[in-house]
Amino acid sequence: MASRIALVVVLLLLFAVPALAQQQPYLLHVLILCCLYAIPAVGLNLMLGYTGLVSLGHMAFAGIGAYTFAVLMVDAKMPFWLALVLGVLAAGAGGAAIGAVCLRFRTHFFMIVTLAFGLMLFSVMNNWDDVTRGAAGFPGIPRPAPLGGFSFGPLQNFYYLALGAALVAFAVQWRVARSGFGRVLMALRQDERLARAKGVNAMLYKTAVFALGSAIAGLGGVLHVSFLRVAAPATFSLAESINAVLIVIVGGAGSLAGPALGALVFVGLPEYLRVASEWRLVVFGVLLVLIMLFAPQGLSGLIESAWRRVRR
Amino acid sequence: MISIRNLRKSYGGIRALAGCDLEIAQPGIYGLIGPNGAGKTTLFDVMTGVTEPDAGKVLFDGRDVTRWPAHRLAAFGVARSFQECRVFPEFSCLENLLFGAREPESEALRLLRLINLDQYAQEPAANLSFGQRRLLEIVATFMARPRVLLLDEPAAGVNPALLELLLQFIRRMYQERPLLFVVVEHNMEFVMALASEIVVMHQGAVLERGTPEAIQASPRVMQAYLG
Amino acid sequence: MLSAILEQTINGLMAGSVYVLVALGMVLIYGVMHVLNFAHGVLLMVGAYVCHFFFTRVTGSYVLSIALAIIVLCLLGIALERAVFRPLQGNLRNQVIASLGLILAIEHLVIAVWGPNALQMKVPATSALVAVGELRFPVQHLLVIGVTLVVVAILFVFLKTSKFGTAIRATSQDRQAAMVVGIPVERIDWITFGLGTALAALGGALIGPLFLVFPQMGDAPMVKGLAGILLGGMGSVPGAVIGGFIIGVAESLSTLFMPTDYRDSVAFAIMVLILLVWPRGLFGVRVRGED
Amino acid sequence: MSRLALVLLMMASPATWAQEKLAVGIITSLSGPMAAPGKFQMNGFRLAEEEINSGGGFTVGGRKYAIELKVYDTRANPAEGASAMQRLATVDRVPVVLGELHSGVAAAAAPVAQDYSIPLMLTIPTGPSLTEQGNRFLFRVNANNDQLTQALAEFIARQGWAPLSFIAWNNDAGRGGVNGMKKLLGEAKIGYVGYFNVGEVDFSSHVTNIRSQNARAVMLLMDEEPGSLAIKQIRDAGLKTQLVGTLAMGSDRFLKRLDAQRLDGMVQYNAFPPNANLPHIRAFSERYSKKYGEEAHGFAAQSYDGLKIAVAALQKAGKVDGAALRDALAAIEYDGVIGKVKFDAKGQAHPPVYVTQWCADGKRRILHPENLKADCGAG
Repeated sequence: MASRIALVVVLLLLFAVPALAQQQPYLLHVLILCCLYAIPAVGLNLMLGYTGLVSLGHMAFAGIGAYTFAVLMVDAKMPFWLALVLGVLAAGAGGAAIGAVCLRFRTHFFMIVTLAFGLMLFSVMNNWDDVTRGAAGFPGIPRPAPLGGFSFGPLQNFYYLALGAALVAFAVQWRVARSGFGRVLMALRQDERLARAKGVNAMLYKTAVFALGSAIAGLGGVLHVSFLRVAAPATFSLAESINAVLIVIVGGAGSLAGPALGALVFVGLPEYLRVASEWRLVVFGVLLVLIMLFAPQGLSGLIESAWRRVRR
Repeated sequence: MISIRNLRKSYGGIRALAGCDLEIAQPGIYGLIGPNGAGKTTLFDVMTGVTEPDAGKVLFDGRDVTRWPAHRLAAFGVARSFQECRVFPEFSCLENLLFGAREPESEALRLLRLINLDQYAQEPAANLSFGQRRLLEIVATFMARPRVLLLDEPAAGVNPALLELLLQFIRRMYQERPLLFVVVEHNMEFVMALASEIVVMHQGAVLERGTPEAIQASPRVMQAYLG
Repeated sequence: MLSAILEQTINGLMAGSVYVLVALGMVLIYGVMHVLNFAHGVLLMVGAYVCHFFFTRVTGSYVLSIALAIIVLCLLGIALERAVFRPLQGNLRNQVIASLGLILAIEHLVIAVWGPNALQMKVPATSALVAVGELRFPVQHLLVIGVTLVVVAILFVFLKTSKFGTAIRATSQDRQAAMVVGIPVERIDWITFGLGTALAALGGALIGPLFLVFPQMGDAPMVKGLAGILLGGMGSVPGAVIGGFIIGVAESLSTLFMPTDYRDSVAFAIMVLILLVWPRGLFGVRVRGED
Repeated sequence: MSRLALVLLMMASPATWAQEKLAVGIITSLSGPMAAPGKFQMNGFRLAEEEINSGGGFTVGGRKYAIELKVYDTRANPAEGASAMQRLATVDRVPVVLGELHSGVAAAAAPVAQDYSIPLMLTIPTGPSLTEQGNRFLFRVNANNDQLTQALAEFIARQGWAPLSFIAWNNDAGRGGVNGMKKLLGEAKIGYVGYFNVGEVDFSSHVTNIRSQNARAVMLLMDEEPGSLAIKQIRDAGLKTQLVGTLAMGSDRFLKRLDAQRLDGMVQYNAFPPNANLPHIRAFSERYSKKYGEEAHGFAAQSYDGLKIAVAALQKAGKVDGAALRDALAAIEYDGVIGKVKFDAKGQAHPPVYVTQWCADGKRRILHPENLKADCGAG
């Protein structure tokens, strides 16, 4: 019951932010970035946290969505919302196709093959000049068209779009986690051979979650480039894919709030701290190792155990 | 119900199955015994779609299921337990039973009471002792209402008290719903007490077949074991 | 065209040698501890920096600097094994993610300490040119290939004959069986880790003078080394050597007939295709029932 | 420390008393692969800042100001570029932002600059598309890829060096340069194109292909560190092909990395020949080497001019306001260290682009522009 109240309070707070932070647009900007980094993290959490699939090329699929969206919007002059849906579907399709290949491998092999596909997709984004405008980035991507008088240009309004999309992603995650589909995913993570012996078509379920995770990443990618108004390969590089893993793990893999906590810590903190950047990443690296050693359940695990200790 | 025709399977130089043939017509509890390396577990794995044979056929109720993957066989009504006792550690005992089950929750609770694990219904399976986990695994196989149930060394690592409980449970389940049991086992006392018919395997093929009493008296079986 | 193919092959062997040194270290550690250390590339980079430090600040002799770098990296490897990889034994996912954390920490620690700019390592002895037919190569070029082949040979003899070598092979075949037979498995772990990191240090020290010493130098060799390991068959030491060389040569030859901006994709495409067709790789033996 | 004492202390120190501090935004790359060029950029900004402040600051609308640089590291990541720009606009409230290295990050910072009507003055990114987005608040001091390659392409065409092959960074600078030359010289004249990732330094396979396609000349689109290695590997492999370099390869520091006979005859475009006997260049080079103990670099000169132009425009605008500054910048004509700077309608300046050539004795001669033609020792 307590967690339900906490959820409602957090939601109210999030919706009230634009009003509270009238003269603080930078806070809105940071929160928007947190949402935009949390969305792909939700997709990865479904794969890594619930199903145990450690993909090291996750942001490359966000890139498929982002660049499909950019080409449809700028070159094909398609309306924003249609291009967004097609971008997300493209990312999902890419996830299904490439996922089906990667999922023929297990444990170590799987990780390395996802890393390889991530790098291959990056070089396509970086080199295919006439479509993706290559390394200099794909400029001129517009913000969403006004929806019944509600324009998404100003920061507060884009914040609601980003927050709404993040809530959609978390709702999908919540729905999957509680559904039979989610239960099968968790079974696959615990003991794939036993799950198969109990009638689970492992390949089908894992491809489905790979596609779903990539589609959600695509949603994050589309809004990311729409917010920045430019699509650049650097946003979908191997380093960003490793960041996504870091966000999921620090937040708490396999927990509903994990991606949100991870994104807040990983994106929000440095924006505000602005500490010298080499040391920031040294700290994050060491933090990751310590979490693996002492708190594999990440922040949400720590909070849960602390909460249990308080209640008892 | 089951017919195995001329199954062959080898790992590198080792011929695990060398032309194994077996016909089982109607439900019953069959014990599958034989010295180590006789090919028992390999036969098991082939019958449950875990490994593919090099040659030969497996038929269930006349249908050729040789190349079927494990999940398709499970859907077809073939359930199994594992030699190394596999349960979902993070799921509670109840959740373990309900996973992929064709029986309602009430049946799950009834079965838990039968093996007096009902007070652990909400407890994650990881917290149980090895013997209790073994019982939980076997009980879970019944939840899928299988037509064929293959038990891979169910007695291994289970203390005598729980063993007796396991024996009673399997007999009771067989009375409630006669299905085809195949039990691979080294614990002679357990399998002889449980099985109505014994199949002896040796060097990848079926050596002898008969009632427990006949098998215990057969010189060929003695010779195969003592070498 | 023929001389171009020959020259590209030699280039490929040189690049492949670095991949082999990285791959050898990783496959040994993987075999014994079933740990895939993604931070191995970063250790190669640290090896190059340590060698550069000794060469420019302490001793002028390149060979002594290499030896010192190997010793320092050996100790670092053992420390990492005890502090990070030992406690995470058996939990594959957490090991990999911990090694990703190590990459972040170590790479940016070097940037913070040594600065972001590339360092140069002028080793007069090996920058002389040697002619191979009408082609000309700096000595360092051939030194890298030569030293790698020698190291591979020594390693094979060590693994096949010496006491520790057989203990390492036994532990990688079956950890429990090795324990039962009285092999001090935990000691073998940190010896292997030390040996693996030493190989990475050697790789870094060899390519330092040929190119530049800079924070990101270890990233590409690590990924290509991985491709080599998989090509050769996960866990097979000879496989890693052959796989590493094949990836190096294939990459160089690919520049003859393919646009070079997709050069990296060649190594990965080969890896994925081979694995699809022959998942065990060239030498890998599928362990029965391996999940 | 009681409140009163603190205020007295503030009053006492003359520096703060005399001038108000004016914050100016700087975005650059202090870490990651582009950290080396980032360092030269910062050197240029710091030199300009020091000169302005030590000269007693500057007056805008009757009030005296000293410059304070607010520097943010964007790590070649577009999201960090937009965040830095957002913070500069709304937290630090700067009237102008300068810098950036990576075209992708500049493209992410530009729209935010327009949102808050704060001019963004680029001093290094060369992606031509940046100034094509109709963003009235975007200005670029340095020449873009097409301008840089224009003079050199004409020179190469006149020399008849074809096929021209390339070894180029696989990023915005490298690919932009290759595409620029292809547009100007035509596909037929282009030979082998060897791309490599920023950070890679093994050019052996490219050298082999250049030899086997017997290219007449090879153009190196990269910074001086990998550039020196590429030339070493080309000459070590016994390749006598004509070398064509880019921006940073016309400096003495570059000479120190190699030696004269390897560079002899190499031609390169150069936004800033540090030793040319033009008064404004020579003066800057001396001040730069006095402060940093090394030879001046084009990136530093462009950034130095950027900050100086921003201050001059502020003074002309008469008030510390983004929109007013934008109009002043659009109209300004400034004789900077890199030459005359006048922004066109799209905010792109047209600084002179020099073509210099290495002489056998380690000196350089200026081949282009015509009016500055000079023999060895002037480049």
